[in-house]
Amino acid sequence: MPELSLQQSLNLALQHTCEDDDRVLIFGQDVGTLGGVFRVTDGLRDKFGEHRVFDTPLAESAIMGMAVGLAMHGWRPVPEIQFDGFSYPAIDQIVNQVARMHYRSRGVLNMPITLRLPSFGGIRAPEHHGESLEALFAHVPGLKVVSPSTPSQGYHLLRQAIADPDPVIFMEPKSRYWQRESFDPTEPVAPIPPGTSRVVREGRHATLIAWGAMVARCEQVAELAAEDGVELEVVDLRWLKPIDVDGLAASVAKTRRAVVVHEAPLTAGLGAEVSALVTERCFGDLRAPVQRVTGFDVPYPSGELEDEYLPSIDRILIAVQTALEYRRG
Amino acid sequence: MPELSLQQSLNLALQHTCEDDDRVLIFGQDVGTLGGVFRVTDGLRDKFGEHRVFDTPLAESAIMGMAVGLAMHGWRPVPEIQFDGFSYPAIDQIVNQVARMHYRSRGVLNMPITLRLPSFGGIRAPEHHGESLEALFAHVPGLKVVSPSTPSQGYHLLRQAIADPDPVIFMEPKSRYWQRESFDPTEPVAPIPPGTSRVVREGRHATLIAWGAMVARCEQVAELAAEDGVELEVVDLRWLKPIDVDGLAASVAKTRRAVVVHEAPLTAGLGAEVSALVTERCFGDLRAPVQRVTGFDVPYPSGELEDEYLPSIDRILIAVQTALEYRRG
Amino acid sequence: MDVADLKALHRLMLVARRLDEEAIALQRQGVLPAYAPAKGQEAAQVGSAAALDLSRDFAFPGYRDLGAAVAMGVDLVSYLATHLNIWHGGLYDPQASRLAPFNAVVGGPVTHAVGWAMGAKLDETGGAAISYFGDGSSSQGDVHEAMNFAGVYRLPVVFFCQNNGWAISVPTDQQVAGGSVAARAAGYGFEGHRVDGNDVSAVFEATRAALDRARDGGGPTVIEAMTYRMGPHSTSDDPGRYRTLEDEQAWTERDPLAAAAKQLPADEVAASEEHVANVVREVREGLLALQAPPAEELFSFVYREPTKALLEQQRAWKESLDA
Amino acid sequence: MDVADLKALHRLMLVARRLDEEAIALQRQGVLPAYAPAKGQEAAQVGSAAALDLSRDFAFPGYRDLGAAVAMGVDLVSYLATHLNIWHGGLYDPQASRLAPFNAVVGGPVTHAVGWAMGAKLDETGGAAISYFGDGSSSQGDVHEAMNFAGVYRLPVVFFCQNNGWAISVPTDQQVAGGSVAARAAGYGFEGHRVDGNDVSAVFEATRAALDRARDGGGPTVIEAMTYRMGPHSTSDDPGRYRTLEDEQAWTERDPLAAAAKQLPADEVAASEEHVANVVREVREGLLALQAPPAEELFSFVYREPTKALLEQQRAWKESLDA
Ligand SMILES: Cc1ncc(C[n+]2csc(CCOP(=O)(O)OP(=O)(O)O)c2C)c(N)n1
Ligand SMILES: Cc1ncc(C[n+]2csc(CCOP(=O)(O)OP(=O)(O)O)c2C)c(N)n1
Ligand SMILES: [Mg+2]
Ligand SMILES: [Mg+2]
Repeated sequence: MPELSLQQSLNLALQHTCEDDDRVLIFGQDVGTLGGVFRVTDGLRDKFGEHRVFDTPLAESAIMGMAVGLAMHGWRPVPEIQFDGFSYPAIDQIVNQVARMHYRSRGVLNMPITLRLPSFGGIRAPEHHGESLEALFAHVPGLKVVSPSTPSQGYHLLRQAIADPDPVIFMEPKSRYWQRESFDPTEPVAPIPPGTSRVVREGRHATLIAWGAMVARCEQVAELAAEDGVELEVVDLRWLKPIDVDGLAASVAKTRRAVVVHEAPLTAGLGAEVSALVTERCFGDLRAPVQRVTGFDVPYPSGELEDEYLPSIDRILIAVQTALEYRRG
Repeated sequence: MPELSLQQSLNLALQHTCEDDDRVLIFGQDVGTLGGVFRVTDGLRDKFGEHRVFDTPLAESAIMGMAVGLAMHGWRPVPEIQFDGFSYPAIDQIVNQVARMHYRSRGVLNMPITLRLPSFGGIRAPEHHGESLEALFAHVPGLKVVSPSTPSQGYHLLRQAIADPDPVIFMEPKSRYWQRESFDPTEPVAPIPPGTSRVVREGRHATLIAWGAMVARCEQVAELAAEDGVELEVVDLRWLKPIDVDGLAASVAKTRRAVVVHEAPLTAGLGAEVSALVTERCFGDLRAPVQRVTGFDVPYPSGELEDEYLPSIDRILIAVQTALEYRRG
Repeated sequence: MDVADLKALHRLMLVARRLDEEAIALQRQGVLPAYAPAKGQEAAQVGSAAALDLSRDFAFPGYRDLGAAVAMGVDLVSYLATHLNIWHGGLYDPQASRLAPFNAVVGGPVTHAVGWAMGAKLDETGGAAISYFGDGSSSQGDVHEAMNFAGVYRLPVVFFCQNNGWAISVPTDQQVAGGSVAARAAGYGFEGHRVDGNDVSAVFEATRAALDRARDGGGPTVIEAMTYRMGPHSTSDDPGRYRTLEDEQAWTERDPLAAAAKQLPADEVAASEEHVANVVREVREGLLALQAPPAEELFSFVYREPTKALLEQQRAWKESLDA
Repeated sequence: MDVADLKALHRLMLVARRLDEEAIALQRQGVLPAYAPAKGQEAAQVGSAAALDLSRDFAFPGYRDLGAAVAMGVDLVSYLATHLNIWHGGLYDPQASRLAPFNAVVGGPVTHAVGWAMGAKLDETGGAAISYFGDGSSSQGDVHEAMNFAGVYRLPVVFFCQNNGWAISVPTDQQVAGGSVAARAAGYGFEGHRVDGNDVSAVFEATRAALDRARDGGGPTVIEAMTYRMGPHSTSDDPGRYRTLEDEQAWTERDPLAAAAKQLPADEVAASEEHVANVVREVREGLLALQAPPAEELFSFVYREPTKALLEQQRAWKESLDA
C-alpha cells in the first residue's frame, strides 16, 4: 500500500479524475509548467496536455469568471486560486456569478466548478497566506464547502467535489500538505456526499468538532485528555456546507458537551454556526454551552506570533475543562 | 421639531459633518451631480464643492482603494457603494487593505473610512440589490459595522461612524429610507459608541434581537404578542461589530428566552454569532435555545417571492411560541 | 442573416422600440415594477445580435439589451419577465436561446464570454461569444481582466461596448479616461473599432467582420458602438438632474430607428408597423397573463438537488403559512 | 538627487545587491524564514526611487522592492523585518519613510497610490505618488481601475511597472496581452514609456520627467522598466522548472550593477564596495539582534483602541499561557 502525502493524494485525485472525465479542465496561476506552488498539479500538464491543464494570467476574478463561461460550454472546471487571501478579488464572481448561475437560469446552466484553495495557516507564510474563509463561503447559498483533514480524505473528497454537479469550494489545509498516510486510492470506497461528517475518535465525555488541520490537533488533545481519563470524541466536520447536523447531534446527545475548534477569527466564524446548530438540536442534552476555541479577532499574524494565534492544545484543553466543570446558573 | 425621513436625516448628518470637519470627502457612483440614487447625498456637491463631493467612475474596488490612499494623506473618506451586492468587487480592498492598513503599519496609518452601503431587501429591486452582508463584514478583524433602524438613529450613528478613527461599514436599511420621525438633530445627545445596543421596547417573556429594517418588524410582532399578554423585549442591536454582549445578556437574564431576526440567509449568518454569544453568557438562564428567524439559504429572490423570503411576522411569532413552550429534553 | 438586410433589421429595431414603449407604459400602469429603457440603442443591439450565427455563437447580455433579445428571437415574454419581478435571470432558456441569463452586475459577465469562447475553441465548434456592456462598465476591473485573458489566449470573442454617453448620471468623459473604449484594444494587441452605433447596417457589418475574424483564429475585437440612451437610466431615474434637454434633443435627430426607416420605402415601414403592433400586443397579453411563480420556487434551483437543510427550511416555511 | 549622479546611484544599487545576497545567505542559515530576491532589478528600483522628492512624494511598494527602500533611505533592518516574520508590513514608519507598508497583494496597492495622489492634489502639496508593481500584477483588475481613475482625474501618479519577464513561472508573453504594459497608457489618454530597466540613469531620468510632469498637472505616466528577475521568485522557488540556464545567462550579461560599475572608475567602485560591506554588516547585525515582538502584540493595532471583545480574548489567552 503506497504512503502518500496530502499533496500527492490530491495530485493523484486530479490525475484519476482527468483520466475518467475528459471534460475536466485544470487552470490557475502557475498550475501548468510549474505544477502549482504546492506541486498539487505537478506533472498533469505533461499527462493531459496544455489544453486541459494550463496557466492563466494573474487575475483571480477572471479565473473564476472564465470558469463560469467554461461550465456554460459544458466543461467541468477545476480552477485553483493560489492562496486563501487572494480569493477576495474573486469573491464577486464566486458569490454573484458562480453560486447563482444555476439558480438564475432556473436549473438550465450547471456549474460543476471545484475551486481548489490552499487554505488556513500554520506555515509561517507572508501576509494573506494564512486565511480561513469558510464562514464567508458557507454563508453563500448555492455553494458547497469541504475541507479534508488527511491524505485519504483528500483523495476521496476531491473526487467527490469534482463529481458534484454544484460549485464546491475545496479548502486544502496547507499545513498538512506534507503529512503522510498509507492507503490505496484505487480501492473503492463509499461516496462521501455533502453533509456527512466523520467520527475520527470515539469518546463519551465531550465532543471536539473541527476541520482541516485542526482535526489532527484535536486528536492530540484527545490523546492527552485520555491520560487523565477524559474520553473525547473527535468529529471531523469535513463538509462545512452543508453541515452534518444529524451527525453532530448524535455525538453530542451522547457526550452532552461540545467544543468547536477553528483557525478563523471568533466573531461570526463558522464555530458560531456549529454552536447555534448544536444548541438548537441538543439544548436539553447539553450540560454546558458549546465552547469555541478559535483564532482571535485580529488579522492573521506574522510567523512569530502564529502559534499564539492558532488554537493551542492548552486552549482546547481549557475549553474542555470548562465544559466538563460547567454548572448551570 | 422637524419630521425627517431616514434619507433626509442621513443627508443632514453628512451635511453637518462636512461643515464641522473639512477633511471629510464624499464620493462614489452618482453621489455628486445626481445626489445618489437614493438622494442621500442630495445637494452636498453644491454646498461643499466638487472637490469634496464627487462622482467616480464605475469601479467599486478602486473606490475603496482610493479611500485608503486618501486616508493615508490625512483625509476622512466617506465613500458610497451604490448597492449591497456591488460591494463584492470591493471586498478585497475592504478586507485585505482597508481593515488592515492600521494594523499593518503598527498604528501609524489611520483609516477613518466610513463606507455607506444601502443594504438589505424589501424594495422589490433587481438582483444584487437586496443583499445582507453583515456577517461577512463582522467576521473581518479591523472593521466595525453598524446599521441604523430609525431616522434619528441614522443621524447620530452616521456622525458617530464618521468620527470613529477606524473603518466603519455603515449599512443603511433601504426599505426604511422613506420612514419618517420627528426629532431635532441639532439637539445634543450622548455618543453612541461601538458596541452599544438599544432597548426599543421593554418586556419580560422573551427578547427579540434585530437590526436595520427588522427592528420595526419586531416591534410590530411585540405589539401583536402584547394582545395575547406576551410581553416581548425588543433590542436594536445596531452595532453589529463589536456586539453589545453585555446588553444582550442583561436582557436575556431577565426574559430567559431570545429570538434573533435577520434578513440574511440562515447558515453562518450573524444570527449564529448572536445565538452563540447569548448562549455562552446566559446558558443557565436560558429556558429554550435561542431561536433564529432569518432569510432562507437561497439567493435573495425576485420581488414576487420577497415577502416569502423575509422573516414574516408569523415566522417570528412561531419562534416566540417555540421559545415560550420549550421543554427541555 | 447573410448580409445586412435593412428591411429585416429595421423591423427588428421596430419591435424593440415599440416593445420598449409598451414596457414603459406597463410600468406606468403598475404592471411592471420597474424597467430600464433601451430607446436609442436599437441599432447597436439589433445590428450586433443579428450578425450572430445562432447555431454556434452565444451572447452575454446586461440589463438593457432588449434589442439583442429581439434580434436573437428570444421569447420576449420570458425575457421581460425579469422586469415583472418574476425571476431575476428571466424565464427564457439561456441554452436554447443562445443568450445568457439577464445579468445585473456591471462588468462581471464579460469574463463569462471569455470563458465560453475558450470552451468553444477547445471544442472546435467555430462558435464565437459576444459580450454586451456599457461605457460605464468599461471601468470595471473585470473588463480589463477579460480583455487581457482573451488577448493572451486569442479567443473568439467580441467585446461589444454600447457607449451611450452615460452611466446613470456620469457622462463618458468623466468615466472613460482617454475617451474611447475601442482605443483600449490596442493595448491588448487586438483590434478595436468605433462604429456609428445608430447606423444599424454599420453595426451589423462591423460585428459580422469581428465574428468572422474570431472564428478564423484572428482573436478578439472591441467594438465601441457610439450611441445615446434617449430615455432615463430606469423608470425611477430623472435625467433632468444631470443633462439638458438640448443634449437630448440633439440625439433625437439621430434616432437610429428613423435613420433606418428613411432608407426604406414608406409602405414597407407601414407594413412593419402593422406587423410589430401585433407582436407587441401578443407580448403585452403574454405579460399580463404571466403567473407569479408558485411560492415553493423560493427553494428551487439553489442546487441540482436540494440539501436537507433547505428541505427543512421549506417545511418550516410551509408550516408558517398555515399558522 | 538633482541630476542622475551615477556614483551615488551605483552605490545605492550596490547596497541593494549586497543586502539581497546577505538576505539569501541569512535565509540559508535559517535566520530569515523566506525571502524574495530582487537581484537584477536594482537599476529599476534605485533609479526610480532616487528620483522622488522625499519632502513631498510617496511610494507604494510590493514585496520585492528592496532597492526602492534603499534609495529612499528607509531603515533597512526595519524593512527586512517582514522577512524575519516579525511584522507583515515591516517595522519602518511608513509615514516618516514616505514608503507605504510592505504589501503582498498583487495589484491592490496600485489604487492606493491613486487615492494618495488625489489627496496630494486636493491639498496642493505638489507631491506625487509612485506605485510599484510587476508585469504579472498588470493583469489585475485593480491596475486598470487605478489607471482609469488616475486618467479621469488627471492625478499626479507614476505607475512604475517592473517588467522582469516573469510572474513566478509565467512569462510575460503569456501574461501581458499585446506584450507591453506601457502601451496600455495610450488607452487611458496619458503617456506610457518603456525604458531599459537595467540602465539606472535612464530609469532615473524617465521617472524624474514623469514626476515633474505629474507635479505640473500633466497627469499620470506609465513607466515600464524592462528588466529581469535574475534569482528565483522566492527562496522556495525553483526556476529550473520553467526557464533555461541560457535564458538566465543572457541576462547575466546585462547585469545592471555591472553596467553601472563599468561607467565608473575602478577605485570608486572599490571604495563603494568597502562602504557597502559596512552597511551590510550593520544590517545583518541589526537583523540578528532584532527581537521577536512581545506576544501581547498579537492583540495590538487592530483598532485605535482595543474593543472589549479583544481585551477579553487577550485575557483568556494570557490565562491559557499560565495553564
Ligand atoms: C458592479 C455594479 N456596480 C454598480 C451597479 C449599479 N449600476 C447599474 S447600471 C449602472 C450604470 C451602468 O452604466 P453603463 O455600463 O454605461 O450602462 P448603461 O446603463 O448606460 O446601459 C450602475 C452604476 C451595478 N449594476 N453593478
Ligand atoms: C492578488 C494576488 N494573487 C496572487 C498572488 C501570489 N503571487 C505572489 S507574487 C506573484 C507573481 C507576481 O508577478 P509580478 O507582478 O510580475 O511580480 P514579480 O514577482 O515578478 O516581482 C503571485 C502570483 C498575490 N501575491 N496576490
Ligand atoms: Mg452607458
Ligand atoms: Mg514579474
